[in-house]
Amino acid sequence: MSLHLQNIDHIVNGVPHISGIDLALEPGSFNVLLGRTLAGKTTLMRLMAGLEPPTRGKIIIDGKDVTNVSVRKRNVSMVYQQFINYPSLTVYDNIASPLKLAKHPKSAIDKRVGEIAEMLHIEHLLNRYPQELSGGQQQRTAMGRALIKDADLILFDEPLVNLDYKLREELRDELRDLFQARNCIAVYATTEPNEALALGGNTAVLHEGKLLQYGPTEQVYREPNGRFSAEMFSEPPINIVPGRLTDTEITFDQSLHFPCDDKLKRLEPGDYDFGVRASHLTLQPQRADDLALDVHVDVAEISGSETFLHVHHERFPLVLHLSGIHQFSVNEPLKVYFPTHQLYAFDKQGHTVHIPARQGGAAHG
Amino acid sequence: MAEITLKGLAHSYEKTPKGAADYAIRQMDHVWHQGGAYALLGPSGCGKSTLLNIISGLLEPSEGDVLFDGQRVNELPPEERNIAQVFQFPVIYDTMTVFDNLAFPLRNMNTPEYRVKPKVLEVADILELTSLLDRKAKNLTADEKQKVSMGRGLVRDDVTAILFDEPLTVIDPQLKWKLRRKLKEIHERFNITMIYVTHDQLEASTFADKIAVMYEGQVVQFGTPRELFERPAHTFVGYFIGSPGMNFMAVEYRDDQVMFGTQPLPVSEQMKHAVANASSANAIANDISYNNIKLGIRPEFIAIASNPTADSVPIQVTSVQDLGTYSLLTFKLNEQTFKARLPEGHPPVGEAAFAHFDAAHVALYIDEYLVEAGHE
Amino acid sequence: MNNKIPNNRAWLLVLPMLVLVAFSAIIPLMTVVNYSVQDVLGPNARFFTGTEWFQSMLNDDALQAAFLRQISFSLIILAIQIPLGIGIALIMPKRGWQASAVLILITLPLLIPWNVVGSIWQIFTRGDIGLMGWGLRELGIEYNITRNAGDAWVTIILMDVWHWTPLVAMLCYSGLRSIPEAYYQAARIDRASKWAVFRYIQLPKLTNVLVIAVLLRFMHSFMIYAEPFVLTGGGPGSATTFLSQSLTTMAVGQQDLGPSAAFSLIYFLVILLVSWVFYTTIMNMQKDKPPHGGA
Amino acid sequence: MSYQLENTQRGEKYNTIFSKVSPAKRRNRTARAHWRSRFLLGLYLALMILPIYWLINMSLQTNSEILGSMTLWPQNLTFDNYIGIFTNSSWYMGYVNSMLYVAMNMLITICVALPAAYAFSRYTFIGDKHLFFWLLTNLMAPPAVFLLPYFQLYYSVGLFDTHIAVALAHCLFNIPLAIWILEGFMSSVPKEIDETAYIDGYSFPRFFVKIFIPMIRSGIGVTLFFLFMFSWVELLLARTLTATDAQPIGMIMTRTSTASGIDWGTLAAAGVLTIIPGILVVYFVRNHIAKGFALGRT
Repeated sequence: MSLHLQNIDHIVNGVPHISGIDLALEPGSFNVLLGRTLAGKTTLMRLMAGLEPPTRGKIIIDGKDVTNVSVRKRNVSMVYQQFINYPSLTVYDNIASPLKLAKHPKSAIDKRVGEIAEMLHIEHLLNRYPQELSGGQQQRTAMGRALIKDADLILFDEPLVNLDYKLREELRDELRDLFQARNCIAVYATTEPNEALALGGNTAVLHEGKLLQYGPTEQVYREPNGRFSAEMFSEPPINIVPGRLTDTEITFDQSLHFPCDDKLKRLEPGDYDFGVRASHLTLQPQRADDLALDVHVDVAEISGSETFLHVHHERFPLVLHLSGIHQFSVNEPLKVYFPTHQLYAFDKQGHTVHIPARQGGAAHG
Repeated sequence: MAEITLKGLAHSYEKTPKGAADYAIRQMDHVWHQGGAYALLGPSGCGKSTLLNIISGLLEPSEGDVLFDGQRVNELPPEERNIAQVFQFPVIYDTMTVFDNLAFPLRNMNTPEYRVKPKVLEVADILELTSLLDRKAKNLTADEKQKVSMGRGLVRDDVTAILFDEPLTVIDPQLKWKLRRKLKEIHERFNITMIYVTHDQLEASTFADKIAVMYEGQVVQFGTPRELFERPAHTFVGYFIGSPGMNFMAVEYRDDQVMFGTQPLPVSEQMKHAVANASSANAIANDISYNNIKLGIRPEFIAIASNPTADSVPIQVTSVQDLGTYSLLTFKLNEQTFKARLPEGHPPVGEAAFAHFDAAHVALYIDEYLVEAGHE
Repeated sequence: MNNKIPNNRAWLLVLPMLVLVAFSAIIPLMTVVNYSVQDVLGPNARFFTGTEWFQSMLNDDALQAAFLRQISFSLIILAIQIPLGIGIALIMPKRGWQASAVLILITLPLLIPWNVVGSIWQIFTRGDIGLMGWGLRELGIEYNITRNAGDAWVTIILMDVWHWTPLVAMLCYSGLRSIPEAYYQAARIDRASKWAVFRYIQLPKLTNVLVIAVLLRFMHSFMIYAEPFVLTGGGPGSATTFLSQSLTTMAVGQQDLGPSAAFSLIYFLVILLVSWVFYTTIMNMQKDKPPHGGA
Repeated sequence: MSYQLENTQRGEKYNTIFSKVSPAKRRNRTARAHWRSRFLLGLYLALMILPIYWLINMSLQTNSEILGSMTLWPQNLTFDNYIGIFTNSSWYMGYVNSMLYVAMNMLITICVALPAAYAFSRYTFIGDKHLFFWLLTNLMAPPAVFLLPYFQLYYSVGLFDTHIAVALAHCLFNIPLAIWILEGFMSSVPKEIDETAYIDGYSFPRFFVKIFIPMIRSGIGVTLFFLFMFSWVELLLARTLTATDAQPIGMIMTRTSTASGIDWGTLAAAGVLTIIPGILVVYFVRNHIAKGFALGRT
């Protein structure tokens, strides 16, 4: 099936939660809704599910207008960020409930529940009650209930956010595999850019109820159409430095000058916001045209094998994403190298006007 | 000043524990040095909160001793231990102002007001709470509340250790790094032992100089973030630290080769000897062909190439995920799934490729614990 | 999080309730309003009287006295029951079979029919057959609730404290149980005294239940009827005649429909007004005053 | 690789309980405080029980013993007072009447309050806030105000002196109370459960009965407790709306006082018997009551 949201507005008590969203999801696609808390992800999913009708606009499924069709008559599933299960039913009955309500024969239900439970590694827990399970197991149960019926549309509203990161990693991997074999539209809301990248598929970037960009995940990541999109879709956030472009050079903070590369020269001279990804800033110069900056360390966040180094220059803060483990003390002086050839440029309206060339890339053979 | 020593410590919530499974904390010895920044890292239920409560005195261990500077404090209640604790959910006194909250511990010790005020102002300044001092604590945001509860520990001159129990759980993701910075700054400024409990590797490695990784009631490794990454002392550490975790291969010594199933593995001579020794030692000790010998390699140390190189093994690539700053490659070797991390800009690889394991980073695990094979 | 969904069909769910409550509240209330502005002399003889009944009720000395008695009574029992209830809640065991046992015992007075409560205390305080009356006499204390108004008052207050303190205690007890353990732990680490724990942790967390307790106790004490009626019959004289009894006497005993209807409405409005003022005051107090000066 | 990532160890949930053993000093201090509070509680309970004990004491004595010398416990234990009540239909019918209208009231109230409370906890609709406020004002209506109108109303519709009349009259305060309590409990159930059920294909009635009601069991228990309490103890309305056939026990008790004096023994025995249903009700909800008394509003 295909799902088309046509010019959706949703206003609650005079406050717009969703404004003017137009989005078409293709059959069999996996879609990520990326945005910060309160960006409108949950609201949008509720509209897609039919839990609420939009204030304005139409929802078209397979060419049919279903805007006012109740959730019970749409074939959807949803997994929430809280672990939502029926506490009075066992795990088996929880998972089986959609099929039981659809009056499937007992033997077929047994078989299906067995398959799903095995897929989610909870086959040994079928006789337990949800509150006796750990968080991860509870969420697996909820997923089982969502997956057991062949829903046309499956919605995941930050399903992993309340789990430990290692479980998150495992479940995320499993999820990707689960959907490869299915022919339904999956929509997955998250606040984490890395989760979007790990899940692949398409990504829609939401900000303050508006759709900023929609496209294949990698493309949205590499070619954000605006400053917000770029900030939203990078973790740590892309560094933005305001600067002035003249015919020959770029000036930051009225004191840092460097010549700009040929591509940037094509832009009109003027004020721009320049973006550079955290992973492109380095502690050693990579190229001759790298700009050396004197900074002080705020904090080095270390995650397993990576370091996110927060530093501040006299006028602007920067974040570096370094591989490997590096420890620094607070306020330690440091020199970082700013890659002048890997700059994004955004005009003052926030639109992308320049995207740096990509260096190679690994593709699946 | 406090050096905290745990001696032969064990704890069970059962009155008469029957087996190892009844213990929340199994027999352990450990020393936290004065002024260190430590983290207790582990999945939920590993016993880390229990351990923290034993150190703070909210819980009395069923076996062993807790020593503060060599003094046994097992029975001392928290109020007599010169420690402060910051809880997962901010605990503040709703009806008081921020100032009164910070002054509360001092006033409870009958500190004269003329000494309370400068101390509170000093701590408020460090925590950037000065502008909020007149506000009712109830209406603060979560991160401000958490700073207030930290401040209540810092105002006391007698506090020698601050314990943190997952303090950033309720903090907005965008604000977390600022609070982490504040924590680091405070640690560098005050000479206070800090112990930070968390299940998140990022929190632990960012905060701590040394991390104790707990698994099933035991500290399986105590080391710097770098050590945890480069030389995991236990397979659990390898798995738990790093995203994704370490790849493990159950190997055996056969025909003068280290075999992973049917695949001979190119390893260093030392490693080969170590595996050979372990195989025979195990076989003798257990009288059966029982083996629990594993080689571990981090995804970061696997190089992938389209053509065979020296010491590479043929693999089947199943997928490549572009994660922006790097790509994650999943491959199959001997029917087992492996992960490898490719740097940004890595040339594309086909379905049939070759993997090279960096010999310096292949680690040997016997019965889940690291055994040094002796690198040159 | 807790955003409710606009749905006017929810009226269907409310409808059965509405029909019933309308039957038992609106129709009778309309009758009362109807009577309050009429003088009913016979089945077919009614006269519109306007606010006459209201004026005469407001100026009635006996009613004014009853009103003052009522207010004093409510204030006294609140002043005793609220602190006492908090105190009992604080010393109730938190877990185990003891907790259940204490709980069952303590709720007992709440489940005794109100007239039986009156009977129990009537028996208990009689000089000839009651333990308390007899005991006081043996101790040489002059005590007679049928003759001495002071004795009657003390006894009625004692009875009400006995009867209703459990409600306050139970409300506070469940309020206390919902305080997370971390608060107590933090207080220990901060070396807070028991008093400080009470003042800064327990009491603030009890605010909500205390508001409910005060409202409930005020309302019920203001409507008190059966207990004093059985115990003292409103005497000696009219020393313990409260508003409900005055009203019942007027309406049922004397069949003064108009005046009693006017009285009813005033009575009802007073309770509503006091409850509303109390509630809004508390809610306003809970709001933080804006930071002065902005530091 | 399967590591035990989430160990739902039994110990974890107890980890906040303080240690039981303490150093001598603290043990003494806390032990003293402990015994002091136990003593005070014991004292309160003893004083509280005393009037009830006295009632029981009297119910087990003959009138001559009661009126004779002061005895702290029955010298000649007798059950005649109870036997008298149980063998006289005009007496025990009072209990039956009271229980009947209380049961009817509980049933009616819970049936209409459950859907209404659900509506208030889940939806906004035109006039919802006003309606809720108006409901609460009914809690504040003195029953005395409604005496006469009720009498006339039920008389005119031919319900006077029936159980249902009393049951309906008690709805005046019980329905608002039930809705208020239930709304608190229902609001603590995440609305995502409801949505999941609709997504799964539950119809509203089926979801309500199969899923939702089991989830707020303790809330319903507490509500029923309160409904019982306020209906069982009320006398003013019950007395006014009945004459003979549905007369409550409280009214029948007044018979003990006759021209020849008061039958103290029977009065006491009847009083004791009115306490027993209450004890049974508390016993059944004892595990929920501590949590539920705050009415979901702490």
